[in-house]
Amino acid sequence: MALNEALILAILASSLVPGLIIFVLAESRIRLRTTLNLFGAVAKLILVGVLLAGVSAGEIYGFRHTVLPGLDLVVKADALALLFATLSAVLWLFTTLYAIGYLEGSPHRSRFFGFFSLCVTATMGIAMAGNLFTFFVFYELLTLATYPLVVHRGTPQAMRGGTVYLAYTLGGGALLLTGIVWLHGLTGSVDFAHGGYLSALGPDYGGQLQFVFLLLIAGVGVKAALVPLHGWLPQAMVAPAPVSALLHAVAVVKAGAFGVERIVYEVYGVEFAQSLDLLTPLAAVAAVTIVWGSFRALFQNDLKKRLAYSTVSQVSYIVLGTALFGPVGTVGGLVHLVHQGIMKITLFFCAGNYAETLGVHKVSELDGAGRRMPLTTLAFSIAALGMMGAPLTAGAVSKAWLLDGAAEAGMHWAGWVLWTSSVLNAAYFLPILWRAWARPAPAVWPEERVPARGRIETLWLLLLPPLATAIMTIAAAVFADSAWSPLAWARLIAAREYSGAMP
Amino acid sequence: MTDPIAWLILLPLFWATAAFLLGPGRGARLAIAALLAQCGLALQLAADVIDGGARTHAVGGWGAPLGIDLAVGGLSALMLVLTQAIALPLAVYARAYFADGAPAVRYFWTLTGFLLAGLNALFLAADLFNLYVTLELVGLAAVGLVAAGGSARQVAAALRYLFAALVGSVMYLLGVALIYGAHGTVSLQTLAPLVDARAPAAVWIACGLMLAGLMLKTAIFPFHYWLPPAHGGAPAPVSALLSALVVKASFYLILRLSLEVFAPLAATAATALGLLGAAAIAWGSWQALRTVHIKMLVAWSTVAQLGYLFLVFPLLAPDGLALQAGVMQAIAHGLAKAAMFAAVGVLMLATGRDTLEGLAGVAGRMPLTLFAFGLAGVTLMGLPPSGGFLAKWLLIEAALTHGQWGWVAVVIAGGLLAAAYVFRVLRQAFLLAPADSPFHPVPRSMEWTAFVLATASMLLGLQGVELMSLLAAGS
Amino acid sequence: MSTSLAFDLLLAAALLWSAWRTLATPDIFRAAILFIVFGLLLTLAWARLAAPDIALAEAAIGAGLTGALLLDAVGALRARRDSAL
Amino acid sequence: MSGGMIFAGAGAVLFTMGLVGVVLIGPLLRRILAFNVMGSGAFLVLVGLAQRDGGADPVPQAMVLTGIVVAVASTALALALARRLHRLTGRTTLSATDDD
Amino acid sequence: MIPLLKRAAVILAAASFAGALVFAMLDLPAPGVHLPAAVEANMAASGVAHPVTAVLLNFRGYDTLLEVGVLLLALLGVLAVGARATPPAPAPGEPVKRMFARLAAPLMVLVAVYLLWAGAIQPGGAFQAGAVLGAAAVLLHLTGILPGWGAPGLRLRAGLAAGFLIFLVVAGALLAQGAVLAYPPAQAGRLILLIEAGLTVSLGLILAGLFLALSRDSGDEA
Repeated sequence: MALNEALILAILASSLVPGLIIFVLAESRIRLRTTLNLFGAVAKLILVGVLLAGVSAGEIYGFRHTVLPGLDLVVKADALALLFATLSAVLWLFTTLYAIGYLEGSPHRSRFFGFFSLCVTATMGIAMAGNLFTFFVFYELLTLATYPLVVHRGTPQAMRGGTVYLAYTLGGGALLLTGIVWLHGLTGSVDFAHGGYLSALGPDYGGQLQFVFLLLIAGVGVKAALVPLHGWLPQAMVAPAPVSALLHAVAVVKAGAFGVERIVYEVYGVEFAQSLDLLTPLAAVAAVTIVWGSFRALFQNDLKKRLAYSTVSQVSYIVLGTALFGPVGTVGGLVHLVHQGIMKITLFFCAGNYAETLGVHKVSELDGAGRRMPLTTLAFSIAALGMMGAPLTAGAVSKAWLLDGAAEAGMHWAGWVLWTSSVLNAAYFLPILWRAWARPAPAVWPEERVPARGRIETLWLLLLPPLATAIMTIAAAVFADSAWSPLAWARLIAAREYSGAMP
Repeated sequence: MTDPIAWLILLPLFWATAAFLLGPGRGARLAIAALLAQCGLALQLAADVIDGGARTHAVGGWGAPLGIDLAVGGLSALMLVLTQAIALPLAVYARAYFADGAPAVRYFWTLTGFLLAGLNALFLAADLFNLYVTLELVGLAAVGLVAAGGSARQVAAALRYLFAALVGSVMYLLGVALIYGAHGTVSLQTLAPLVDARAPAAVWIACGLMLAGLMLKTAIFPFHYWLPPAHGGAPAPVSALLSALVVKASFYLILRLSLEVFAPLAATAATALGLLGAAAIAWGSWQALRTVHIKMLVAWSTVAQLGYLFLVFPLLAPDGLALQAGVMQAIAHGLAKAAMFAAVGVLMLATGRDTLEGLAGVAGRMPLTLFAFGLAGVTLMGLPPSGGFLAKWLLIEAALTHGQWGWVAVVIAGGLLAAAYVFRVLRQAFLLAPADSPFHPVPRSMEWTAFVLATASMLLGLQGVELMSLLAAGS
Repeated sequence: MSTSLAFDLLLAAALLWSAWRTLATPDIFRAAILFIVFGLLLTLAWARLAAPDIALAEAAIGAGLTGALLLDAVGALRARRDSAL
Repeated sequence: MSGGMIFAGAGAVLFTMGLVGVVLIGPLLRRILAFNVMGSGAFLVLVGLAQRDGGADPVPQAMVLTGIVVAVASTALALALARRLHRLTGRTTLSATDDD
Repeated sequence: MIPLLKRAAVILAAASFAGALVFAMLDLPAPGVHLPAAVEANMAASGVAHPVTAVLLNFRGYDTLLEVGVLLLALLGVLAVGARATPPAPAPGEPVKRMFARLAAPLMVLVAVYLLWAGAIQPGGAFQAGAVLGAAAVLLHLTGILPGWGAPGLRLRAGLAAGFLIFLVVAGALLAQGAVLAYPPAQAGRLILLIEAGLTVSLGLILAGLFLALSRDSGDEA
């Protein structure tokens, strides 16, 4: 096996193998389990780094295995794949650290970390899938690997959430499968290609292709939580905080959004999609989702639920960017894929910290949390401001590109949607910040579990990850113009999709 | 001398007889050793078929139509490999399962030997009357295995099963009688060129009788009534053998006869068979969603999954997609169902209960077995990367290629229904266990055999090319 | 119509009649007896079909052994039911 | 019409009678009888139809010999099961549904 | 009156099915393949002089091998359903009947030997001979001379399996010469006689066993 094949498989193996070993570990082997987890996460990060360097130097990484005559499993690392893979690898490391701290002493940790690793393996597979078939394989694997995480606590509420989650995602998977098989029947097994590969079919197939597009987008739209397919997301909030972080920032919803990008850019091709009149309806759906999600978030008292609706809204920024015809909108969508992940994971880490340390689950209980947990609340504030699009945060960068993209595509209404969303974002985030920083703390917290130790407000394993991702939220904006920023990478991809015409 | 075709039949007969001579309950080690050899023989045969194409073995040296031929092609070689590959782990499993000397074990090994000999002989047969004898061999061995438990429920289930099997056989036999009357031969090879669409009415009736008889034995809706009590009531290793292999054997016959001999007639019934398949999926899944007994759930799932096999018929076409789908489904379901019954057997022994409710908390106590159940479930749901997924993929592709939209909807809906009943079990297992629930340790070998079978059904999805090239060889 | 054909027709009719009675007779003991009669008629039929091998086997196995098995079963089921009463 | 054809025709009717009996009759012993009638019918068709032109055909005759032995084997097994069921439950029929 | 309607419908359906079957059979042309001729042509090489025996043990001997398996299997099923460890004592029969049985049984054995020997050249053979042997055993049982069966001991098991095993060994041994059950014409007659002899004993035992293993619970349960 060539080195380049081995490398790309090693990326998958770096989480799969530790995961499988962890499954069979006894519950008490804490140290070995932790070592395996961290080893996998670090190894994956290093491997992704090697690939990044290689890809930007023009190296090609790919692996192909034929499962049926004319049906290939293809894993490859192109620029778009690496954008998502890097995000996942980095955030996985932090989430693992966080989860180790968060689940300290709770039961069934072998099972948890086993599925956790499978989940990341599936996400990596989605990122690096080289064709729709492979994408689907990992997409469904992700569904299966996340279910045990959602129901991890085993309470009736968790079970209900898990059932709703399955009903939505498996249903979506069925639609996606139909669409993929249909395309396979039309074109045979074709790999993702810059500029898409369906335009070769010609306009005779227009009607069919429009319908298939609907199937495909509905399929991935479930995970991307496009309205009206978003119902599972707030229900899945019953999962432990690291899982929510994973679901919202790294794996599930991202997989959906990423699927939209792959389908629009590398299956249909953005220009061909535009010629089939597919992009405007997609943008409309995204716009509705953005506004609806933000609007619903306003009325949630449960902190995690508020964040969940916020996710519904923010992920559709990515979809909206994809649907804005023109390189600028594309850059906006791509870069928000990364930025939203960093910001949202910070918010969930912090929400988890409040719950784990103080027993605070509701917005109304957050009064004075900033004094008791200043670092956590600082991280939360940075991420929340980022979500609103405040200057010097990652959110501002994506929002700027999206607004320009809307103007470039001639969809000025999309700009208004984004502004509306920002206002709503402010309306549901600012009261939280106000309560946390400005209101006096109550005499007792609902259920204080972790006492403050000197200046450290909670376990350092719980504190470090949100701080790191909060710093990244700022760094992504401050160093946006450097060669290694997400923005630079997104521009590289966009340049390839639009045959070199880059702003 | 070492023709694997002949030994695949003689060897199990030998060890079945030897086990009988050894006495009640004995013969486990002998069976496992012989099954290892049979696995080798089946693989060698498959390799021969890939290299040299289909071939025959003229028993008695006479050759058809006077004598009886045994024939092996890609399809039969696949079924033979599958049979041995499932039987071997199940034998290991059964050895541990029956370690306590339950009454069901007394004739288990002998009956299993005859069952496997019958299955191998059936897959290799190329003669309508010889097929009748092998069908009887398989049927009586299976009934004996179900009845061996001896409880009232098991005896009633066995009787129900026996009547279905016997009536099916006699219907099939009358078909053979009419064919012999019409053409003067029962050799498939001699018959194939003689049957065409202008066949006399008697041949049509014969075809219908044989089809109906075999459908009764396959337990396709609405002939499924005997299956759930028989498969749901038997000891776990027996259920696994029956669900994984025995019902497949009569399906294999329907498929083979409609491909090789009665192709000009089979097309007329194709849509009806597909509709029955769809009904089986719906009804089997619905019952699996309702039952409170975990083993009945798995048995009803077999009823549903058999439906998929019959969706193949309306889509059979020269492109071979549907045939590939059917074979893939048969193999994947065989492995997965064997794994599932094995896993359920372990769970029932461990918890001492046979209801879904009794499963609360096993996720924490028996993760390996539950994982095996889950993997097998993934195959049944048709999710990637399992063999069941490839089967579903091929079926949908075949349906779309022929513009037969309805079947796509059936396949998709069937997968979702399967997910619904599989997750009924899984979610129960994730619930918190009541603190006082009893728990009996179970031999690890049983957990591992279930896991190995489930993993095989999963990895099958990555080896489709090899399977399909074997299927294509010699056909 | 030759005498042999007439005999065949008569024999066939007798076969059908005995089979019908076997299935329709309310008393199970009589049904078993009728089944043995059916088997003996069948033996004749096999002889008429120039199949003496089958005729021998039918007489010994079909009518004889099966009949004995059936009668024994009828007896067993009756005895048990009577003793239960 | 030949003797073979007459018995083949009788066999067809016997098969049908037996089939209806197996499907519709409740008591197990009688169903077993019906099954035997059904099988005998199939045997008659096999030999009768093959010999409809008069000459004896040893091939179907040998098949029927095989078939008769299989039939007695099945009958014995069915009787054993029916008697066992009766001993365990006192029932002489299968209940309509016993997926209990 | 729904039952009446149902009955009428069943009768109508059955009558039309049987009618269709009969008409279809009347409508058949002569078959294209004529096996009796092939049997006739190969009789010389078959090792026996009686066509049915030739088909049964040579041309289609493989079917017969499997069929003996089926028979053994049925006995296994019967035993599995409820064999007891110890056989019940035989119920004493009436003296006259016993006398009759004692006289008849040896005669029947003689008949069986004759049938076996005759099978090579005229009607008869292992099945008929075995059936007669079985009938003799049943007779002895019914008159209280032969006890019913419990779980069979080693010697009985060997007897039950012997015929099948001989058949199987011959089949396997002949595989060395090319194909299963391909008798060399010179030894065909002897081999077939060997198989038939073994089958007669085992078939007799099995057929008797089907009855004796079943009937044992008639007495003790009554």
